[in-house]
Amino acid sequence: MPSFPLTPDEERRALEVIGVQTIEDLFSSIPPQVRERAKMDFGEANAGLSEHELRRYFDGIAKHNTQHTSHFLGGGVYDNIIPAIVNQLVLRGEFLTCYTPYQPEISQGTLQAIFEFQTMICRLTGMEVSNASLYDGASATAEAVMMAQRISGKPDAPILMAASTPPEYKTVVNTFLKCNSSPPIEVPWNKEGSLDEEKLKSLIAEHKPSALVVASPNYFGLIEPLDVIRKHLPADCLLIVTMADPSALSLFETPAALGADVVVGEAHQFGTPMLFGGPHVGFFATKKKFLRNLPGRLVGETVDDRGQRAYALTLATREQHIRREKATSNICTNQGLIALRTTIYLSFLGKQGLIQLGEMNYSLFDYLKESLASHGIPLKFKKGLHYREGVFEVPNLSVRFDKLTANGIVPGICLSQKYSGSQREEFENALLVCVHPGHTRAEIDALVEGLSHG
Amino acid sequence: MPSFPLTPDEERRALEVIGVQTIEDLFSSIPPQVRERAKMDFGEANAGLSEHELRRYFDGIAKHNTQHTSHFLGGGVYDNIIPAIVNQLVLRGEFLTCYTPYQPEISQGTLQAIFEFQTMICRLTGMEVSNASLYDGASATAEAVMMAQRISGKPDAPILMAASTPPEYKTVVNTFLKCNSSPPIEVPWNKEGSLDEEKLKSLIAEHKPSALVVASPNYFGLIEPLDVIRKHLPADCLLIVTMADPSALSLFETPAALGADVVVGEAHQFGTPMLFGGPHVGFFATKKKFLRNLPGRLVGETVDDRGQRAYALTLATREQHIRREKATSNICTNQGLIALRTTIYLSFLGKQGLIQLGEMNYSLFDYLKESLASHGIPLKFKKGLHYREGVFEVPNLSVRFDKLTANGIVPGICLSQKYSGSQREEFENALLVCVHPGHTRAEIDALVEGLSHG
Amino acid sequence: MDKGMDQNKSLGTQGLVLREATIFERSAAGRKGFGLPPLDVPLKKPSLYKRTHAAELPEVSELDVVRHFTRLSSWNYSIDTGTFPLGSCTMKYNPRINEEIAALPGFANIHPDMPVELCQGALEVVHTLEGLLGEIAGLDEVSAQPAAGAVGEFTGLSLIHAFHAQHNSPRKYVLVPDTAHGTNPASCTLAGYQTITLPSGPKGILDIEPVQAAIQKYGRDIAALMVTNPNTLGLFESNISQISELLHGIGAQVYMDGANMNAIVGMARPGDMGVDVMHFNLHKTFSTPHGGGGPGAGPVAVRSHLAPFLPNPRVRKSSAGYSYEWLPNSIGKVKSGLGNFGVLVRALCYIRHHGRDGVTRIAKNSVLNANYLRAHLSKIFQLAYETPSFHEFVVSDSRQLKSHNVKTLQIAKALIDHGFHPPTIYFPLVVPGAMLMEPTETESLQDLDKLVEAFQDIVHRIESGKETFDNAPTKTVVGRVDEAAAARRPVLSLDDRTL
Amino acid sequence: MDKGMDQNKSLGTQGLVLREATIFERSAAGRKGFGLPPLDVPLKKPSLYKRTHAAELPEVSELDVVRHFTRLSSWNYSIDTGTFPLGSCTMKYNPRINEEIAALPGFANIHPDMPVELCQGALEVVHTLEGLLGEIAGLDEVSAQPAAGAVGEFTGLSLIHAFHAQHNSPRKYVLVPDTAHGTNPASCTLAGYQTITLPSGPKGILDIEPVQAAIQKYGRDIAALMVTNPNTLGLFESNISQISELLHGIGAQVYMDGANMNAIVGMARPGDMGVDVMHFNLHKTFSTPHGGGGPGAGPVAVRSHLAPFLPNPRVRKSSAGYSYEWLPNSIGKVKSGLGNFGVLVRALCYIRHHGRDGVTRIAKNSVLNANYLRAHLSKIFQLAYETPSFHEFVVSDSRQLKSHNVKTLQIAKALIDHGFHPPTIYFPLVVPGAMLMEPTETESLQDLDKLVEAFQDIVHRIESGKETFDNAPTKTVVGRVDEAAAARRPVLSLDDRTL
Ligand SMILES: Cc1ncc(COP(=O)(O)O)c(C=O)c1O
Ligand SMILES: Cc1ncc(COP(=O)(O)O)c(C=O)c1O
Repeated sequence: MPSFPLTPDEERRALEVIGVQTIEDLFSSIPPQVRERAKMDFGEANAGLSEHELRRYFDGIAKHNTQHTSHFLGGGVYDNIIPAIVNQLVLRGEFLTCYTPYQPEISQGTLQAIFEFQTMICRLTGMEVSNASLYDGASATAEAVMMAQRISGKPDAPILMAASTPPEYKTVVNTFLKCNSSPPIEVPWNKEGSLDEEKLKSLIAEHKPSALVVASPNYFGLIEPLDVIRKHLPADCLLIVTMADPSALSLFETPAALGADVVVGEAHQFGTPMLFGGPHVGFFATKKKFLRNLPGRLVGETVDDRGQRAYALTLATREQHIRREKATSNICTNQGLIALRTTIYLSFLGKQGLIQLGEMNYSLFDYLKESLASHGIPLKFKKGLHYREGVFEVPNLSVRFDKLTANGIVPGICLSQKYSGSQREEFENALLVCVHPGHTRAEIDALVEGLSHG
Repeated sequence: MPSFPLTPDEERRALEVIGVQTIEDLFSSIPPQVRERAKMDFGEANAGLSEHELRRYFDGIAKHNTQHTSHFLGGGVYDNIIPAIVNQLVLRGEFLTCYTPYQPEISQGTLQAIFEFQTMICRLTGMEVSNASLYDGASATAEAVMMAQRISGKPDAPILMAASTPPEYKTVVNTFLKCNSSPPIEVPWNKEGSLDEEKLKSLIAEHKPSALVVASPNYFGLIEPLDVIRKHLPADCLLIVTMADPSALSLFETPAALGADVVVGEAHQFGTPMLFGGPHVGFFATKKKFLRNLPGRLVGETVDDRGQRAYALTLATREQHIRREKATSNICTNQGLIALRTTIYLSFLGKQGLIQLGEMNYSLFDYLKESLASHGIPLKFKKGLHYREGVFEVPNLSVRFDKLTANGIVPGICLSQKYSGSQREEFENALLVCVHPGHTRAEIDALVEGLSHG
Repeated sequence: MDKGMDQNKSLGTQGLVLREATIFERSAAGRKGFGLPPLDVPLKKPSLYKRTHAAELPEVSELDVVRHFTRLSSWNYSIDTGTFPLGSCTMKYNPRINEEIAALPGFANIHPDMPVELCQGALEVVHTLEGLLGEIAGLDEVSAQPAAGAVGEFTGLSLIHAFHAQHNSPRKYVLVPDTAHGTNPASCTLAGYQTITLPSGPKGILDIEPVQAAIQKYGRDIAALMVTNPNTLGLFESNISQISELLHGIGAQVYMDGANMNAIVGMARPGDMGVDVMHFNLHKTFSTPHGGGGPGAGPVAVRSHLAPFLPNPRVRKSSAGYSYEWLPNSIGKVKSGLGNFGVLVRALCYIRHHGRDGVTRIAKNSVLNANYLRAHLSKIFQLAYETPSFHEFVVSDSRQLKSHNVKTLQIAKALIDHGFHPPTIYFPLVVPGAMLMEPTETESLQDLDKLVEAFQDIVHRIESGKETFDNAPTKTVVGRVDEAAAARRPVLSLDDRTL
Repeated sequence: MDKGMDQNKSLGTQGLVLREATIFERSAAGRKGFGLPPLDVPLKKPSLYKRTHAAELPEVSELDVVRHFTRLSSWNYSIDTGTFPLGSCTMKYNPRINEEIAALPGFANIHPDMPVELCQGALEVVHTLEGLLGEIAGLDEVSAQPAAGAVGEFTGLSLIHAFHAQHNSPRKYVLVPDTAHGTNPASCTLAGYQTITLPSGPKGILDIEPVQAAIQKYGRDIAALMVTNPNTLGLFESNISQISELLHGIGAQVYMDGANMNAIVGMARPGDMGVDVMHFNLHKTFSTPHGGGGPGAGPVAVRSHLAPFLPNPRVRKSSAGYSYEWLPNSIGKVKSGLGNFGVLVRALCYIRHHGRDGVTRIAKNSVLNANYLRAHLSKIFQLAYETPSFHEFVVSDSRQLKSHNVKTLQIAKALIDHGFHPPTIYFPLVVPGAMLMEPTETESLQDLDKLVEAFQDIVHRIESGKETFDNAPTKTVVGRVDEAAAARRPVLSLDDRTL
């Protein structure tokens, strides 16, 4: 058990100052029967552990997670190379152990970093304004949909959503909409894995949606023709682009330039490890005209009483602590430190580095794709424009998957596990394979070898 | 290759300001033949590596060092439990990347920490003054001997040194004395592994030494009877106690109380990993009357021009940058950050924690000793007062050693490797076994099991 | 030397601090930053939908980045810097061993789609933590998925929604005391409920009458009561058991906002008070760092009747190891993955560090510290309620306002110059000019005594008419920040300056 | 907004900083700190020589420790804080990847007495680094054992001593130029030699004549010449090859102090200039952090004739792996173990990071930056020597002293208020009122421009008669520290206050 600072002497002194006999006396307003029943049993965890024992215990557990030597998992969570400085700078107590910057005079470090984060997100996406972060890409997508509903003035307005959006994003959006409106209507993908434009047109005509959510790249690694899609949308229907992989913004045109109204997504790959799915960091960017509808926190530039540039949380009148049940969202704690990681990472990666990162992902996937093709394993959606990941039709998938995995190579995500019904059938032998910047040619070759036999 | 901040444009601008054409021009005072021959070949290291590649490369190397699961090595370097805060606080740039505190107004953090270090060393050893650190225990011992020579006024005065001092300490002292004086005269150990008092008496009579160096605990883990030894020494012969294991100060009387004039040693176990032998940290404590003869840096308390308490390097008139060839030593850079680790560790361990640490070491060794004895493996020096390590006579040592090692248990140090001549014969089957605070009873049992068979 | 910087003077002083513009202003065209490994396959570039203008990220060196963020950090106040009695936020020490453990490659580098047999360790963490939280809550099942307290609230309310839907009893209202945190009503809205605000009684806690009255009025349209306990005044809702019974009587559920569990962990279990569902704030009670606004984690604990609706997937343990179960009636997912896993690792580490008795000691010492502070501060400030308080308490500026027209804001800013973070101010809303103080159990009496002295000095200066602190703080790197200007003409990015 | 804290004002400003007494003054009797694991064997205590009074270490909590050292750190200036042109110290950026690598358990947790087959990785590090340093030196063998530059000097001189002894030619003197670092003569004394100081010539470098004269005078009593190159004025010793030949002619050795290798690494190799033995300062050229005064590492490189005397043991590589070799004629050991291994890991990481061309680029850019700074500063300060300089250069206060009686010390302290670390002052001794400036290659032109502006501002204020900076610095947490008082009545520990 870690020690508490109060010594027995100090405890006595404190009780004396307070004017009670024992610490228990301070808990007298708890009903006795509740007090009595508060007997916990932690089992083997009853005894507190010293740091040394904690290390032994957790080292033992963590070892179970490091049995693989390489992996090709993507689908919304992306392995990346994290510079040493990111890990070390965020350990600085002044960043790690401060609170949400409510007192700007002693929070300028956090505030300026968030302002920089907002600027970076705007520059990446091409949008005008960004918030200070959201929980993750999935919940950012849900918030975008709810913002569209607010803007439309119809809280239960129909929403269209590309079926090729990452499955988890869809589930999360559904959960958030469920209590107030009907779930989004899915727009299927076409034979080439992209949004089915014909279906889109008819669904628009039928439902008069207030927004369309499209993932680009979509779950199959395909860049969607956002400009074309935009043309199909009525003016009052918001185009929400969700980006589980914003590293695509290194090479591909910004959603803003192609007509998006809102760009949301997941930025963890910019400096934050996969961490079994979190904490990650959602981003949310849109047009300035929607400013007052934005969910989450915003940092604005201002001045201090000495005329110096300074930053502060702003437009709090949208937020729950002021607006309560009328707030634009219920968000309070979000992903401050992960947004900081993102800001440090993107600063260090820099303008050229981002492009290089994108080219690396693009080239590695190209090499993978060609190798697999030459081994008779084709892309499922051959015509599409892929970025760093794609769906492959692997004969005898489950056997080969298990064999590779047993050898420490995790070849990708079996899509049949992610879908149900007819989609599941479509994906029976489909494997979503993703490259990441740490990959070597040798690792890819080993994967190709393993996927093409057995 | 890491990038340098100067862009090609800036390079041009700089050259222009300087008024030369190329960077090469700036090197024109190097003789051409020297310039031309400066062709290096790093072999496979010619290409610079990115952080990712560095991690792969060094992870691969480091893995070769982690093939054992437990060890009982001591003999001057001690495994210990390092609190997480020690590792994290020393990464703070303000500590990690500052220089020796020559400018006190912007170095109060380092200065105050050293002042605290000095205070802790004084309180541990019972001495009056301590310096800011030396390289390690061995070189601190050499510095102590040289200080004794300075104080005696005879730079080549004879020095006695217990033969039971850690072998490396003896070699280092020899190397440092070699050029100016004859090497120390060894005082052998008696049948019980302690300093041979009779020999001591006769050597004193014969050589009129200016100092005696005794290790306590000595290399065999034995606490020496310093008070008795002191009585044998003439008043002008300094008693230098060297402590490769100052954790013994938790339980055992201070050398100061027993009559030591100088206490030096190695403090790495207080918060710094073994690191294959360094960087560690030497300490040096003595009486205030020897203040001006102290080697290394000193921090003193003073005031600033606003009357505030402040700290500064002091008595620099002893040091090489002022005194040059007449300096008390040539030391410049020493072990600042390791002294800081020591200060943080000892602060956190605290008064009670230090005692607990000592009791843990003492008790674990007692358990080990009893277990081995009951398995027919006796201590070599049975009557002595041991602290945490001791020499055991292990039948068939080399076979059992190899078998245990192959199973990942390193049972200790084979003393025959550390000595030559008759001493080597004395130690043919001798194993120096040491416990450390991370040890569990199960680990000790496994060792005992392994040492008593085969 | 008695006037030394380390002597009995105000803790806050001034020192050299460096200015630093935004990272973009350090940029130089063509400067390269982080080095990626070389590409060992042929370089390829897309030909369609190519980006026309590169994203204007900064072009800076590694040292630029390190200096920039090191300097920025020096402008922040944090727990590691000093005492941070920010009520409702449980700003306690965040043990560094947690950071070390969470960074283990076996935790950090695991993809959430890793096949189950290759992520048994990760599943063990989630399963073990959920079990321990259930034991602490006195409830049957726990989902660690919600990413923060607010998500926990939404999740819990969604469970209630699903439960009522299953019983074909759609309901409209959630009763929420007026002391509630802003997230509570906002979450109600998100979960499709209307908030009915219940006034707290003269003692600062919820009396039985307003609940009875609401039941009278809204009957079986009431889906739930949502109550923070101890509430945001730091007071234990002593009537909670009886109130729970009333609600259960009409088939309604009791939701407890457990953000203040630090006060009672191990001393009282929500499950023993009639609570059906609650959330924890791991970033408060279980000390995962706040990080300047997250990440956190807001696990929900439920009684078994709500368990079938918990977010998917559930982690189950059997003799064959850990596996996922997908509940057919689940509300779905409220976050990607299984939650903020890195935060969960830290919380588990913290709980295992403390053990059962240590966890209970948290409540004891946090309440002791808070009452010690209260005993001192109630001599100089107006205490909002005489009711015995737990881990935090509320005083107000009413005396200082009346006598010298000095407000809470001024007092808070003056405290900064003394070297302390201010308490939470103007919250809860039920107390005008509130200062909500939560010292937590990791402060020593010495540090609390210094805080008391600072407040005493401020009050003394106010009441002796010497100062009104309109310009405080003065020692900070920026002076009083013009928040109104920020809102009047919002500039939200560097490019927005000119928009 | 133009007067903003991030605008073109002085980099140095003031911000909130907290006071902090010594850690002992945070102590409370009975407070417990770090928790050790429980003892799972019977508790035993010694009965003889028992300590009578426990060592009075502080009794503090984890948060006490974290706050204490966090606050202390905020009073320091460091490379990570800002520009640090401290001549002779090569205060360049210390890459953080090195810290990560050195902390790998496979490096950190290895006992030096580990059997060779279980520490092959550690031996590989030492062997590989020694090989690369030999290539950089242009010399045959390297020992990484010396713990710092000064130990390297002593080691190198001991090798020379041993060499002459082997040749039955004991010698007495070492020639040392007057520009030498204080460690050089001190090391000579330690190695049993008397120092003969050679005057540097009008160009700041060693001319041939004084060497010839010394040879004339002391002949074969000269053991060696010890020269820093580039020397402490930042000037390359252009006559080094010829001078070496002269010394070799009388059987003497040439020792090069390589502390300034940052200027020439990859551009010129000591072995190609006639040097027989040299040391590196890894904590300078190879960027291992200075840590407020160490640890460092001072490997020595030698020509083959000195190799038989190198410190024991040597690490050898064969097809069977790495092993130790014990040289019969070794001077012995100069440090425990194989050296400051953790520093060696960092240096190897740094060299592998840079690769061959990157290493050369270090010299190029450090010399470029220094000359850029020189070009600007020689306009406002008196340049000590017009000779083309390398990675550092010397100016003096002579103009400001003459015109306004303002000294180097004042200028240095004024620079602190501007947010910079001062240059090395009053060194080398050959230049009265010297300011030795070494910007290093990791500073950007922007940062150097700001440094120039700061100096310009200071000089402008001096020369316009506005300020003399007798009270500078004023922005720091403590003002001008009374170093004389510290020396007059030394107080070296908390208990010493009352001694
Ligand atoms: C009482 C209370 N409830 C709920 C919350 C919301 O928690 P979170 O910030 O994790 O969303 C808070 C946090 O400030 C709180 O204090
Ligand atoms: C030129 C020169 N030589 C030698 C040294 C001594 O090196 P160290 O401090 O590592 O002992 C220094 C360090 O300041 C130096 O600058």
